[in-house]
Amino acid sequence: MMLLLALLVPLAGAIACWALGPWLRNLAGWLATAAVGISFVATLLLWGAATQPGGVHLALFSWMSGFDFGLTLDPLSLLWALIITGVGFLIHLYSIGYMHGDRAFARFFAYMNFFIFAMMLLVLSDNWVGLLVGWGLVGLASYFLIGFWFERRSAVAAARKAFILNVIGDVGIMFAIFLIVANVHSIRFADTFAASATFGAPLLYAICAGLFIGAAAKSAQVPLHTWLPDAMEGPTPVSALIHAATMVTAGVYLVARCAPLWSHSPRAQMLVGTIGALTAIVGAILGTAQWDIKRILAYSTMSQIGYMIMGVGVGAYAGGVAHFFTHAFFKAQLFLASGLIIHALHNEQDVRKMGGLRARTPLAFWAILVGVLAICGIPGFSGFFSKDQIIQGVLENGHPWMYGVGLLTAGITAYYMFRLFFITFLGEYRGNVDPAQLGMAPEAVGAEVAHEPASTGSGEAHAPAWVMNLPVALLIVPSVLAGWLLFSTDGASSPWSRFFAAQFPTAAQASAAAVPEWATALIALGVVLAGIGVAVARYATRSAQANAVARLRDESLRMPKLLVNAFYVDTLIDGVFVRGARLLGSLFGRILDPHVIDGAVRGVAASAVGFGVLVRALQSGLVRAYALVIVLGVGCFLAYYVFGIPR
Amino acid sequence: MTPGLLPMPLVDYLALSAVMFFIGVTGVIVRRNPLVMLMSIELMFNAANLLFVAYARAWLNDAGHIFAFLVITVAAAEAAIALAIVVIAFRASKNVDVDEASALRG
Amino acid sequence: MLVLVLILLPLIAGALLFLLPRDDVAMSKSVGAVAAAAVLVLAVAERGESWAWRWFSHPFIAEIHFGATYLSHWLVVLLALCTLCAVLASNVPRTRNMIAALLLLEGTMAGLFLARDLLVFALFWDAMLLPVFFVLIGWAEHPATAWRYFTYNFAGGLTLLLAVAAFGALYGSTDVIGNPAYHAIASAWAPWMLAGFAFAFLVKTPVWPFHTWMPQTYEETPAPMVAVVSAVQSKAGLYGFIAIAFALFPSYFRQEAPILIVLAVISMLYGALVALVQADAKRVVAYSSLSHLGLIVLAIASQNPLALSGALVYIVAHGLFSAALFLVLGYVEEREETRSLARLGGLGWANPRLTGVFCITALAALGLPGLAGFVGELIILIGVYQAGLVWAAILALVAVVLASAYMLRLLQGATNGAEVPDLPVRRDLTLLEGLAVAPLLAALLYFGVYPHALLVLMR
Amino acid sequence: MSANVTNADWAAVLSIAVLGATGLAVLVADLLARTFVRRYIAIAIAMIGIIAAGAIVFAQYGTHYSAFGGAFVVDYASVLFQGIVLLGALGSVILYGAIGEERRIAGALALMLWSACGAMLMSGAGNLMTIFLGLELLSLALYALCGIAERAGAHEAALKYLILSSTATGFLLYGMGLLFGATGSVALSALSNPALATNPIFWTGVGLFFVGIAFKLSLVPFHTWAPDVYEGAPLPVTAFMSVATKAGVLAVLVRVFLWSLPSQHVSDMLLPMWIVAGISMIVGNVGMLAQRDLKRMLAYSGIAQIGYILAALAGGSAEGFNAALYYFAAYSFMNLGAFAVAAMLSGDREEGSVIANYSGLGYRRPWAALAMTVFLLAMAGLPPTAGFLGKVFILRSSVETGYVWLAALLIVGTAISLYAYGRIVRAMYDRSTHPVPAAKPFVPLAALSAAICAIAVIALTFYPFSR
Amino acid sequence: MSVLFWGLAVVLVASAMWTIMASKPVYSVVALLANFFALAVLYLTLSAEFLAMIQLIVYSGAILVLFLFVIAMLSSGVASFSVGPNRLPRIAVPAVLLVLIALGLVVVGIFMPHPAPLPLAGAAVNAGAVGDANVFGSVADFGRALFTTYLLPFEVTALILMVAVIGVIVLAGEHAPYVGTPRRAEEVRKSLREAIAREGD
Repeated sequence: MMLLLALLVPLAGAIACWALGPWLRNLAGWLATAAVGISFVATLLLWGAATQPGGVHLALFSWMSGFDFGLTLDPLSLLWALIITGVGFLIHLYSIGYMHGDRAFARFFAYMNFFIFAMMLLVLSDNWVGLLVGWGLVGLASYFLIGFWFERRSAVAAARKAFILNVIGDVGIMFAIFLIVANVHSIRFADTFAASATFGAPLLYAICAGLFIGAAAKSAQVPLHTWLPDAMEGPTPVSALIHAATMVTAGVYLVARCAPLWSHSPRAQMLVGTIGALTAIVGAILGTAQWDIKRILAYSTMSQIGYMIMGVGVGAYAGGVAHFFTHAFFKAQLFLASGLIIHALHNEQDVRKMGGLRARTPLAFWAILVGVLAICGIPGFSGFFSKDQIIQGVLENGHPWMYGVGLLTAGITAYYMFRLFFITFLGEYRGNVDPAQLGMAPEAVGAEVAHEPASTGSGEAHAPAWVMNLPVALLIVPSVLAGWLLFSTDGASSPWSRFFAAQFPTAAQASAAAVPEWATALIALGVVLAGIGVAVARYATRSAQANAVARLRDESLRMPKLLVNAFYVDTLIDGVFVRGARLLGSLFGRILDPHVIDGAVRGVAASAVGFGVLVRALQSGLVRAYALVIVLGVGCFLAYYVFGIPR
Repeated sequence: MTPGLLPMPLVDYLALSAVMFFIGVTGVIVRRNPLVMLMSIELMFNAANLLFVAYARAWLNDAGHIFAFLVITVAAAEAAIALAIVVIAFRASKNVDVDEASALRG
Repeated sequence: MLVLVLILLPLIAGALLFLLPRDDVAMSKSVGAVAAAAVLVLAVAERGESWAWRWFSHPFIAEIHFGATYLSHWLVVLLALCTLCAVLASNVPRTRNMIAALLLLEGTMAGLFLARDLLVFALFWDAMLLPVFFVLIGWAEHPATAWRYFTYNFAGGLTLLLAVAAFGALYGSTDVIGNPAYHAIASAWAPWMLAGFAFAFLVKTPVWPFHTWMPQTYEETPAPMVAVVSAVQSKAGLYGFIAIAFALFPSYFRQEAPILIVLAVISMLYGALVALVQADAKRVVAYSSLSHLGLIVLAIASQNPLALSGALVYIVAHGLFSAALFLVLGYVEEREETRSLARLGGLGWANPRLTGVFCITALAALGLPGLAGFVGELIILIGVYQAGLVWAAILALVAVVLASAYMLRLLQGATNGAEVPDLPVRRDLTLLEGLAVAPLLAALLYFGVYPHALLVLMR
Repeated sequence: MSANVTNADWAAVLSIAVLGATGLAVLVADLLARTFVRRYIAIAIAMIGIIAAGAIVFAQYGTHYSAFGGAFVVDYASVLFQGIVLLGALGSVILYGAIGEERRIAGALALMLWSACGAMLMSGAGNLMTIFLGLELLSLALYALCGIAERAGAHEAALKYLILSSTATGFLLYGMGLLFGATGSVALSALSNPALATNPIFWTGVGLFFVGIAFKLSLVPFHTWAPDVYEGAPLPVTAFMSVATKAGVLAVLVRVFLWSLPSQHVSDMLLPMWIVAGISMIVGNVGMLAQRDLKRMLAYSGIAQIGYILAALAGGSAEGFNAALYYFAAYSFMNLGAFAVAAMLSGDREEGSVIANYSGLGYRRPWAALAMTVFLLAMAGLPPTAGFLGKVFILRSSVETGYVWLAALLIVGTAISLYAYGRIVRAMYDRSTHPVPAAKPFVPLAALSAAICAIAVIALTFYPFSR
Repeated sequence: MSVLFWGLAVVLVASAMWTIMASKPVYSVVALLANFFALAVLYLTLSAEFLAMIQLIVYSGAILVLFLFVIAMLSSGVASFSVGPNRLPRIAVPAVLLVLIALGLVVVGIFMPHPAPLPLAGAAVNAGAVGDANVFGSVADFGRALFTTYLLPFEVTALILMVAVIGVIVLAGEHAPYVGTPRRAEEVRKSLREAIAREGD
């Protein structure tokens, strides 16, 4: 029951906010926050039961035989549920302040709560269909939230893109479900995993591939990642909630959840690991070329998720999941802190127009610093433990090139995160500098003007500052400390691995590591420091700070086109698929349908009418002509009757 | 003449009647004067009558005679009505020509 | 007797409606709503009784025989629900006539679904064209639309008639729907009869390339009528495939199924692609129907029990969401006085309730998990896959993706974007209008979560 | 040869005698009647006579005998065809009473009744003479009736009908002569002699006979007279022609061609008939598409519908005969009904026959429009009308006897016809048309007749003959 | 005998041709008269004496007189009728061709071998002296058959003749002042008075 409560309270909150929005006014925010809080508490209360073998299971209903629905809470879903509701709670709280005065305040919280519900459904379901429902609803919620400011064309387009790419993911999962149900005749995870050993390798690979299309779309893996940067069109708390803490990690959840399948299919593992690695490095590279603070964070998210996917893909489940755990905190914190900045600068998102903000937003300064340290994997901060665990796990599972990619990515990450940090907080405030001097494209300036129509112009009193500051401050704690859960002296009996002891299949090659763990940590640290060094050299030296405007202008103008256009993936997808579909549609709808198919139909009708005109013309009104026709008929008949006699 | 036997071969009568009949048909088609058309129709009827009479003789069955008699009677009645129609149809018209009567068409 | 009442009640009510004062909208609406509600109650309460009356026994036996099977029961419930909603939502010039036409349509279609005799089926098949025809005459922008709808469908009805007559000639009785004694008929004529039936069903459904009557019809029929037509009348063809073509000629059906499968897949993709570029909101939905119905035809053609179960779910789901979509588009058109996607926009601020309803409906149409359309799609595709048609299932998935593209284009085009400032006051959804759509949405949600009732069947 | 004439012989033709006498009575009563009640007396007497004749006819139902030495036959077919003839006569008499010219009412009614006598005679004709006389009685009266209105069109119609029909009668007569020659008898029963199958005279006779029959049924290519005559003739006469003539001729066709010809070659002999039936379906329906005159359109419609009926007869099965009879009865009702509605709308210039005058009728005269809709839909074969069921029966019989190509042509023709019938329906419910000046005041008899026909057209669907 | 037959045949065909080709209708009537006379003679050779008489009396005496009467009424005696434009100009050639084809077909049918007619078995007739009873084709024989075996057709001819009479009256009677209703009678009287008044002026 508690489980159901945890699931449904956010839904109830969503419905209440949506239906009663006009009457609730500002109360809606508190109501929604409370709902998520209740959900969090309920989940927390189930901790004990969930960590028992088998976890908590609740059977709900059945569509028909084989289609049994239920909820389950085991360590994996418990972890996700806690993050979703816990981080979600903080973000809700933050939103009360951030969204204050928006025209659709209540609607925003309805969407947020709905998102929490969908995410909970996703992680709590004990079956494929339930997962898929949650999966789809999460996509829907993200669509709503990204397109929250729907009068803006770009937001609408971003929302649509996110939704459609997510549907591609849904479809991949659906494909996997056909394969599973057709072979297992049950939609439950447990039945599937129990039967997975009997699957042939091609089938298993197909299932995994289908599932991974879903995971890739949701977790913004190459080449289905293009929605994620665009998704920053949504309000900042949305970015924090969806694109940092929860939604994008659903792919990680899925792969981790399906560990029994993957572990039987090395080919699938290879696929996932490769894509994950590719995403990690692509995201990182693209992160170096962004100017929008939220887009930098978005690419960093993409890159980090690539890590996780790579980890869980190749079998380093604990590491991947651990990185999800730590990433949730520091990335949420980074986003929320950047939201503070954006809020303070009245919706300015371009880092080139920031600078010297330490004094203006001290909390943001500290929060972002901690977040950057954590994401870079500075020892002691949470990211250090989890990232190293992935890199080490990849190697242990026998993929040295991924190991290399992981390390390289760590270095690039350190570079662009510190770049962000330095440009934002060091030097002079550049808010009053002419955008052209900063190398900003004129159309981009125009677009920014229409940004975030929200909080201005509201006559009501401001919400208390603490609702925004408190979550940021609170998140600093786990950002720093969460990693320690993973730490253990003997390398195997950390609280973390005890927690997941029963969850994941043990990797067969776990012991065959060529490089010891401490060595990995050191190498990684070296790479990270190198990255930081480059960033310092470019942005943090005294001379760099002095010539900031010129430097930024140069950098903006010299940015390689390849990076500005994000490797042309978007262009390619747009050109091939979107335009292709439109072209086909136009061809069918404007030419084939009205002219060929319908033309044939109309041709038949027209020929009947033409025949009618002919009949009319033959009916000349002249008796002699009629008589002639009759004689003609007589001739025909006689010809038949005279010569038709049987002989 | 023995019973059942004709003065001439049967086919001669038939051929004669066929020729008469089709002369009548031709008249109906090629003439434009309604009266001549009606006369042509009378020719057709008479050709048929010849057929009946010849066959009646051949079969020694007086049904053919009766039939011919009926045809003559009917022809008389038909002529009466036909001529009345011709009169009313062409009384107002300047020309006595069936081609004039072609208002109904299409 | 109850089944007879189900048919006669709306017919009589529809006819009587013409006796009411022409301009008293409230009165005709309430009378119509009461009648439609009564039919709905009866349809739900109906428990498979049958009623038969010997029509004639020469030259073959025909019975005026009505009775519900599992499938037809649901179709009639769907019909009754959609009609009730359409009656409530009617807000067109000459409302009385429209409501009367709706009730007449309900009666004829109930007759079609409940018919247990092929000849009665054929009778109602043609009869159900008439109310729509008259509505098109009275309300459509171009009279040619009425023609095209009527002639095209009637041509299908004629081949159906020929097939029925052939059936009567060969088997001596047409009282065969749902009669197991007549299943699995084999004869040299069977393929031809099947072709006759199939042509009618393909046109009615419609399936590519027999669909060209549909977009225009849907575009020009007023919202309440087109809601019922697209929701239920299009199901007549599917019902026919299941209850007649498949049941009576299973072996020939199996033989010819590949053709049907190919046409269904083409319909799915073709409809989706064309929907992507339509400029008229109703045409988008029309082509989306082509796509969705193609999926059901695929399910039927695959002859997999699971796919057939899914087909029923999807039949109901499609009925619900297409009815709701057309009603909502009717509301939109009434407010904006246009259906052009180029001119629509910004409803979201002025009409939040309308937008919400529109949104749910469009989401149901694109197969959002949690709503009934998704259940149908999923189960159908599992079944299709089980039947071995992997390629068809994959292409269907492509259509699913395209569905989200064109549905979002429609939804966002109408509701999102900047508010249009210079328009007169646009009132939001009224209570009655909301009530008219609410049952459809509620049912979509219910069956999306718990479609058990629709799935227990079809063994 | 010297057969005695008995009472039974007279009883067989009693109905015809009654009808003939009624015609005389109408004339006499007209002479005696006070001027202003002429119309009512004439109609009343005619209707009473027709109903009496009908009663006598149906009293014969179930009996089967031949009278006058085989010249006249009473059986199932004769009774039903005579019934339809009387129905047509009744409907037309009513229409003439409603809109006909007052000064000619007695003459016209008498001619109509006698014409019906001819058709009834044909219905039961047992030998060639009776057929010929019946046909001539029917035709002569019709020639006069066509020209009875004081319009140039009527005169032209009468002239055309006269010339063409007489020509066709010439062919028929010549064919009869050859048949007489081949068999040596005028009795239809003599035609079934199997030895005749190889006689070229016989075949030629059959061919020419068929020309005459096809002309009267207005089958393509012998149909050319029908549209012109239907358009020109007065409306009630057209109604009568479309039903009664066809009934008589169909009876002959059934009796001669289907029941009397040598059975082993009957399908060879009748093939041309089915071919022209098929062509008629198409040409008739196509011809309707561009018409502006209702009567003319119904002429083409009649051409097509006779094609349907022949499709039922093709193959000569008993079921096919029943189907044809059913469809023909339905056709009679819907045709008479359509003419009745047209009469309701007609004033002095037969406005009801101009299709343009139907636009907006659904709003001006809703009931008339409703009835017209029923008739038109019935002609198109839409449910719930007898036209629908009739087509089912026809299709069934064609399929059963193997004439599927006829069934297919029927389907094609019906699809085409829908367009033509629907055009009028659409016009009636189209509100964007100009108002038409009101026609003559309501004519109760015509309206009653239309209502009865409409009910019959629907009731026949649910109570076909063979329950 | 054959000389008579062939002579008659020549007359028949020639007069028939003349009938349809004569430029003036009166000539057609005369030609037709010749045709009927020849036919009557041919009937006599076929022992149809009563019919021969009827042919002369009814056809020549009644029908052709009727034709002459109408010709006189519609034209001024022997002048050719005025005609309008020929709207179907070159019909003659195809028409004659068609007719010839049809004729040829019938002739082919006639000349095909077929069983010769036989006297009916038990036919109580003998073809002997002309004019006696019980002789085939005699008036008495004919009359008996007409009033017994063929009574019904005979009765029907009565009806047909009545139709002809009434039909002609109805058709032709339209210009007679017909007093239908009292009001109509008043109108007629009024118009007559006016006509008389005009005459008087």
